Amino acid sequence: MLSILIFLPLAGGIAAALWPGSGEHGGRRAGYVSLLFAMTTLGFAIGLILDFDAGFGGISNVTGLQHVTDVNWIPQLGIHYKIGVDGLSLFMIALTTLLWAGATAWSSFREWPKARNYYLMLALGETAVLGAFCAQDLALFVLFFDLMLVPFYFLIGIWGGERRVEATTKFVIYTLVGSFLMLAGAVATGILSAHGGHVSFVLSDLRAHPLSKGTQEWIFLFFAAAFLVKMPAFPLHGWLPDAYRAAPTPVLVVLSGVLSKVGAYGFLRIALPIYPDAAVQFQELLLVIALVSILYGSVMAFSQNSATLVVAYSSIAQLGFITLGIFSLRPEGAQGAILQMVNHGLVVAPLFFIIALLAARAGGTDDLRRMGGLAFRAPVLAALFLIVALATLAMPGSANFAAEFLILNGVLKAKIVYAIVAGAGVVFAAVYMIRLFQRSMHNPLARGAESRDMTLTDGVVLVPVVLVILALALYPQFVLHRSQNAINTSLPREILIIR
Amino acid sequence: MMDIAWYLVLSAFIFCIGVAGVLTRRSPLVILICLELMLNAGNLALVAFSKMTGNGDGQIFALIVMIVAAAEVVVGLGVIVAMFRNRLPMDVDQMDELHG
Amino acid sequence: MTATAFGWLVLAFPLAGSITIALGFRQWRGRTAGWIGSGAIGLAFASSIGALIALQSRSPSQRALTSSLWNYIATEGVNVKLGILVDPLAVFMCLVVSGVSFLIHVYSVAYMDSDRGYSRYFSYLNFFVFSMLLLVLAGNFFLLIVGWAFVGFASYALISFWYRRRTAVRAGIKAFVINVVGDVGLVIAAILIQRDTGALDFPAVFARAGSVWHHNEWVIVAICLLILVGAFAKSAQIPLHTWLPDAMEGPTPVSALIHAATMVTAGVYLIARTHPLFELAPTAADISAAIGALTLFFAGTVALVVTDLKRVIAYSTISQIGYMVMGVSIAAYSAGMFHLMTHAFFKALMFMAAGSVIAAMAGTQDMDRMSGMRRAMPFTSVAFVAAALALAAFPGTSGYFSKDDILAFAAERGSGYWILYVVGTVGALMTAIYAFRMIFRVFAGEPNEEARELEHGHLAHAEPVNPLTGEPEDTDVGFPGPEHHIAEREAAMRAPMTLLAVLSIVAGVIQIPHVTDVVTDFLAPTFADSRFADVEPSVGLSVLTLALGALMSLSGIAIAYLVWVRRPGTSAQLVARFRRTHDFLIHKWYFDEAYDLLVVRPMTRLGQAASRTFERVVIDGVSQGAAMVVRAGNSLVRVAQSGIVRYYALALMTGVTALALYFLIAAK
Amino acid sequence: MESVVFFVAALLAIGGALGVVIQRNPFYSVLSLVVHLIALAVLFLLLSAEFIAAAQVIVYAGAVMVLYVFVVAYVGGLEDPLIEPSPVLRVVAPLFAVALGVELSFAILGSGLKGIDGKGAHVAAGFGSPARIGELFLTKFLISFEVVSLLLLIAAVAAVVLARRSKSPEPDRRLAADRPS
Amino acid sequence: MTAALHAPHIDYAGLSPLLALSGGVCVTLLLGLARGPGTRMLVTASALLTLAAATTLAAWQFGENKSLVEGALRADDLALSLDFVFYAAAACALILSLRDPGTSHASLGDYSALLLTSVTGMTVLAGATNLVTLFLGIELLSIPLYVMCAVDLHRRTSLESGLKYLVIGSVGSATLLYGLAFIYGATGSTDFGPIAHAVGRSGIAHDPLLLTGIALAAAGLAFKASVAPFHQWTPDVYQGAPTPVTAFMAVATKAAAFAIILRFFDVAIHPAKGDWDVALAALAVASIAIGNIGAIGQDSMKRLLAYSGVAQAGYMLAGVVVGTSLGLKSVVFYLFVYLLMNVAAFAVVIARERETVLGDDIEAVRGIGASRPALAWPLTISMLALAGFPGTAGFIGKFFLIEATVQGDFTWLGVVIVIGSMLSLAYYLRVVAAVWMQPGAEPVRATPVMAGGSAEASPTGPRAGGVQLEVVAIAVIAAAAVVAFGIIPSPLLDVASDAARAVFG
Repeated sequence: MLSILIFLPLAGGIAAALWPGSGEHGGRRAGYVSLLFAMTTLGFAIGLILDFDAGFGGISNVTGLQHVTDVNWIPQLGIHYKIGVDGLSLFMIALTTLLWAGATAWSSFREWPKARNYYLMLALGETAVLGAFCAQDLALFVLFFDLMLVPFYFLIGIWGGERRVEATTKFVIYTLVGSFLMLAGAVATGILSAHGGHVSFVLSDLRAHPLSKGTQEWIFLFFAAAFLVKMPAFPLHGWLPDAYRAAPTPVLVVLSGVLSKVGAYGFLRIALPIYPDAAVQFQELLLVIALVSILYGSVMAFSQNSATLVVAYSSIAQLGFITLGIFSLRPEGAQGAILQMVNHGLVVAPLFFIIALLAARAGGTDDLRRMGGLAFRAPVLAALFLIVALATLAMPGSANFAAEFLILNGVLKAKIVYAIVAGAGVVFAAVYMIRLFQRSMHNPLARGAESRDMTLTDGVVLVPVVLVILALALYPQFVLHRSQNAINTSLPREILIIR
Repeated sequence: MMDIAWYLVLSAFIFCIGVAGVLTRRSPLVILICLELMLNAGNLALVAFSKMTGNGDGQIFALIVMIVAAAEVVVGLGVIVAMFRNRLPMDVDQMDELHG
Repeated sequence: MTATAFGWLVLAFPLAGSITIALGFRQWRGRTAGWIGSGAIGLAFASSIGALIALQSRSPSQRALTSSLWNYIATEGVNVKLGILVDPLAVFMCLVVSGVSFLIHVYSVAYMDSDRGYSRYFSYLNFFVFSMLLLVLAGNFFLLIVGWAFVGFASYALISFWYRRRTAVRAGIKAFVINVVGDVGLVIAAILIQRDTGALDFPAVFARAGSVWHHNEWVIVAICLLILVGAFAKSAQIPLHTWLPDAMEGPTPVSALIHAATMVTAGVYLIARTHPLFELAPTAADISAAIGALTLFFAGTVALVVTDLKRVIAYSTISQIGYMVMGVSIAAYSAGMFHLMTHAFFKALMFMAAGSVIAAMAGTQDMDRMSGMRRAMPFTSVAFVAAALALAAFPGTSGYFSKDDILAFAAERGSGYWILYVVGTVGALMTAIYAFRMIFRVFAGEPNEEARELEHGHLAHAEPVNPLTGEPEDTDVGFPGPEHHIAEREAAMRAPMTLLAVLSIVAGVIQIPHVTDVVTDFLAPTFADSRFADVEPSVGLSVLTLALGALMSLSGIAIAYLVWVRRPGTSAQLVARFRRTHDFLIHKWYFDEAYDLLVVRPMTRLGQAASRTFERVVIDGVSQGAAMVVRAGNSLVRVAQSGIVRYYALALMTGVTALALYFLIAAK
Repeated sequence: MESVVFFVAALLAIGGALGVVIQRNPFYSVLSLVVHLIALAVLFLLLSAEFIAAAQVIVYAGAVMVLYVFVVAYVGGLEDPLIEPSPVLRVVAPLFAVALGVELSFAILGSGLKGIDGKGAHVAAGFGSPARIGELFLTKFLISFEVVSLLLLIAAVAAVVLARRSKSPEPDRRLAADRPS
Repeated sequence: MTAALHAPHIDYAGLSPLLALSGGVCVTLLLGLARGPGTRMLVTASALLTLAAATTLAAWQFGENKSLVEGALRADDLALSLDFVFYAAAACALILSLRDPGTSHASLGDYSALLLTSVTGMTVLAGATNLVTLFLGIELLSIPLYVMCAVDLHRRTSLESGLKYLVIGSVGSATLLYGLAFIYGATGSTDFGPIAHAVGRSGIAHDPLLLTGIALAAAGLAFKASVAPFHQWTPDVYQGAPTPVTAFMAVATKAAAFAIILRFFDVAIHPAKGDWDVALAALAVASIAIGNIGAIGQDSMKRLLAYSGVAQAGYMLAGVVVGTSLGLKSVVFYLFVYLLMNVAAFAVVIARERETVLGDDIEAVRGIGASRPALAWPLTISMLALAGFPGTAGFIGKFFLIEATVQGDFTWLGVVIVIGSMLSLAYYLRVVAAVWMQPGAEPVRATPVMAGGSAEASPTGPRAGGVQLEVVAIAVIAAAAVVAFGIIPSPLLDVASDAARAVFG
């Protein structure tokens, strides 16, 4: 059942790669094929949500793991192919499928060189991400987590912009440094928690046999490194500017919309439940990192001239908030973090699409100094941009605000100082987002820029996402209600007690 | 009758002389000979040990080593001849096209 | 229908209007959009009245009703419902807001005609009204914050409505950011409240407040101060006032509605709404009162020297809000709210009139270029005078009663509050002066050429230029279009102005101390729990205050007359005399400069430093450093790989020797 | 008496070895190797390994040496200067040799094994006799024996491959003679 | 004197693979003498048949763990499972050299015979449970290799590599021999069983004589596995030798070396583990560091693969260090994977050697992603697998090794492996980037090209211009296997476990 969801995109990618038809014609057809599959996957995910059982009022004590598949995959290594969905993964999956559908659609409306490989890689990426979100076995998670890099390495490296090879290499090496450390940590976890007995990497088993505090600490640090690089968080974001500038728009969308969440997800799914003592031990450290990420990201964001980089750094700040929420080590905080993960994915995707459109209107550059006054003949585009921008800066009334409200709530109850400082982050967000909007949409019309509204195909990609944003703004409880139970597993009793 | 140790120390010396030879000489021929020295040192040690422990394995071993040495010599000389035919310098230090 | 049902309707109509106008922006021809917008607000006003009636039909103790749609956020420790609270205070605000808004909508229908952004304008305007009503009807802090931020956004959108004006854009960003600062303060306050009381709904919070916090304990003081941050940001009180004067970049009706009548008074409403908390934290209340007083004085002084017509009015607004803040902070709630209402009337009227004048001047706002419009625009001048009288608290006008009501209460509280009384009175004098300074400079004296043209029936239509920078406007996004509209020629403008003029003059009668305390009585249920519920200025005190107020107002007008009509040039002499003071005032006490120096520059510097230096050196440095180390090792390995076989043998032997050595040591 | 023989043989062996290393002319190196081998043969005899001694003389001094001489003659005795061009090796190489020697001697003398300081086990007559050797070869070391033959075979092939295109196939025939049947 | 010679019991079944091979050697040799058009095919066929036979026999013997001929050899699952690796590698090498200009100097018969002999040596080595057999095995596998490296007689680099391999190799085996002598002396036996028993007696375990012997022997064996600091011959020889030979060496020799290393350390002197594990760990760290650092920025693919081989040897050595059943398992498994990964890579290198004039330079694979997907994918997969990306068998292999180190209380070594993998990205990804992300060098039709990357052209030897199906096929199959076993590793893991059970019971 879930396996279908995971591997459907890959099947689509292969189908697209092998689809008959030659030249650009074949490329286009490949695009439509994989789009079809992406849509089907999205439908699947929606079905998953509808059929998800949130437990009674979301307060029931079941861990809420559903649609479990458990195959003893590599018995010699104690690796199970165990996948399942709970409130935490549910919306990550939804987000992934939605954004990937969007990205695929966006791509299929345009021409790509070597289109077949392109769609194959795109699809492989989706499969890997979905796998990581569904995995209930540590080794399996690590496997998918690293597998993600392969397609993105190619996607950026082959179809990217200027200095793409350096960028993608930097990206992969940065990320793999983390991932390999995580690999070591994961193996160690499996072996040591077995205490000489039968080795198993299944998360529930690992949760059942916690490690000694000392061991937890170094392993936790390895995992934290991996996740923080992935997000990325200050000071491990070195790969971000280059990769973001080089990546083609659809890739960029999923890269920052989804991949960055895998890190945060990892904290909730792996780090906190399996290394609770360490999590408590390093709470302060992580909070500081999160805080610095917020401030640093914001400051960078409002001093950039490249629209892409503004959003890039803004997402450092946003993920800082998410980390903050997670390491408040309180239910509200964690819930806020989950909601914010969804929200950020939802807003950052249209942002990048819109920036691409703006660049097309400003003569192919995303330099804010070359933009301006684009709103006039593009009222629809402007309106969508405005909505997204406001959501991004967590305008009260948006789901993002609901999330930040919860996060601050958690942090304030845990460590009041951090909440106060984080407040400054909110203000910064307002500054750089409004700056972004005005520099591009307002002011006198820039030379060489021409103002025209977006096309229907762009609308097909953008409008649904924006509608989802609005819907969540009206009813964020939709997410919170279902993710309620997941928190019980993400924040094990140890943590809550120690706190 | 001497102590076994004497033989062993002697063999050790020969071994080291062989090593020194390999390191200091540049003619592939001489290097081959020095290799012979090292192998012979091994043989001496083997025979000495087989005397010491009183089982014949050592001697067999030594015998086999001799033949192996012979085979190595054959190949080695073959390579040297080939080098000579291709008018390559008879100096290992000048065979350094492959490096880095 | 119940009051809450009406409440929801009050919210529904403007929102519906806004969306309709927005979605159909291509369809609406001519003034359709304007009429749709006005209609929506009219319905909202009607519903407010409905709510009022429904509420009054209940016994006073039963006049606080809540109703909620669905759970917005419900998780461990947090529970937010999408709920409203309908009580006298809320209804009072609804009436004022929707009423004034309605009139201004009607005014705009004509005034904004021929503006290229016509539909956008009304969509924004309706959205603003919706947000404002949401703010006042919100049943819990969360929703309050939502409305709070929405009005902030609406004001931002309307300030930079002519978005190709650089000045407008800059003003917009300023307003938005300062408002967000306020929001954050409010948010943190809300979270603190939620942490301690475990609730966000007003009734629950106020019910538990007394038991949770000790009197004046630091937490509650902190909470109140944070709330004040929000209130001051909205209501343009020191030190967060700098955005309001710039906000005059927006179309004049917007200044009338948002930046005079309604939004900026939200802070006052907020303090009134959360009065139970402030009464627990007198320190915070006193601070707020003091700041209010300071602000009213500061703004008054500045208004005396500024020459931009709209900015003068803007500063007068700041100053008047100073009065209200002072009022509600010293627990003169009904007085504060009353002044809020009257101020809404006369200040809206004043802006409308000013708008008409500016239209006649083809967009010019500089008073130095105006004079003698009296004959050219009789209606406008009458309206303006009416507004000015009310503002100057001319005896009998609405402003007269409302302002003095506050001062009297201050006096009644006695002790330190006398200071406030004094400041207030001085402020009253200044108010009168600058109010009539405007009248005399604009309408009195020799008609300027626009005026003369107008007398011959020609409305000036200059090539539009930005009044601040003088750069030509690009009109295709709709800077007040090619032609302008003045009250004299537009019934749609005259009607609301007339109504407001009447109100400004006579509205005072509903709240004559000890005679008709309508407002007080109406609001009484809301403030019943106040410790000062029964504090009321004694008759003598009221009379004294009224007398003093009348004196101040009259002398103020007299001074203005003296300076600007009787002996023209006096002002010049004064300026020359007190050069320093004048500079200080003309620079608005150097607030903007200070911010630029202390906040804006450092931030941008920091940002540049971060991106130029830190990012390059540290972040990239790390990876490059690692790469360098590896490369060094690489060249080392390659050197060792000399290609000379004997060196390899040497290496091999080294290894052997080392191994053997290790084992020998291990052996021992 | 025996010890006298030992010392003489030992000195000769070392001398020969040194000779191999320090002679500039490969031809002399070969000759001193012969000396060395003979000396070793003597030592083998002392260690009651008659067959080994014999094989040593026949195989080495007989076959292999001849091979060397041929090649030396064929390639021409080119002398390499004893003045080591790379100072590193000139200094380091002997150093390592000595160091290794010291280590090995330590190992030998430091060993607590009984018998190492003894005259060795008392071995039955015919300990190293051809018969005994042969027996071992056909029983315990049968595999080795067979493998060795394969080794020699392939050595021959190797020689053929390497000495291709040659009208003078001495090395090959010589090897063919060595192949045991 | 006629001593009653009771002939030893000889288990021909157990010996059968060995017999098949040696028989094959002779047959091939004779067939090689035949003249005529079909000779090449005939010879290759017989050689391949030999290997096939050996494989089948080994498969037949698999599972019966027994000693042969008085404990000189052991035909147990460890030996047999690794035999498969040798045979597979040899078969690939044969097919790859079928039309190789470099190896065509030797008559194919001789060449195949040499190859088969080397394989025989490996088989012996893998089964050796006796110092003498050990030594013989090593020599039997090396001596033919010396020749095969030098076989491209007209190319200086080929001869050079042959000479270097010979010299260093002989030094190595002399050292090994001396070490074995000491061990024999200290334990008084050449059989592993008695040796282990003797070492077990506490008296000897710390005896300098024994330990020095172990040190020397370790050095000799490490040399064969090209473990740093005994690795320096590797890059030069790999680069100089004809590429098919390199491929064979890279895979088979390393496998054989590890076969004996496993048996020697985990059986013969396992009781002395406390003495040698740290030393081996140090060697492992050294190779991981040197190999990975050295490979960075190499332009010759063969050199690059050589250094990567050094690094990989380090990884596997880590599996030996722990001296546990799990460790052995992981090493055996990794050897299987290693075979596949390298064969794929080398096949691609060979193909490009013959298609372009660029030899084995990385330039030769630039941009083949667009022009030659059938080669680009295998190369990419093999590189990613070597780097340890998931979805490939390489990932499972690393996972397994790390698991072994952690379980053997050498967690820090596991971390070192991980760090090494990080370094390795720098050069593996460089290749991938060249393949996919750079414009292709305009396809050069194969003008006469020398193998081994040197541009000296030789008139002789058949040239197959353009696509050579057998090469591509090997590349594709190997790559496919890498992916397949990355997803379903269990079969290989089972074999590995059997091997471990054969040693540790």
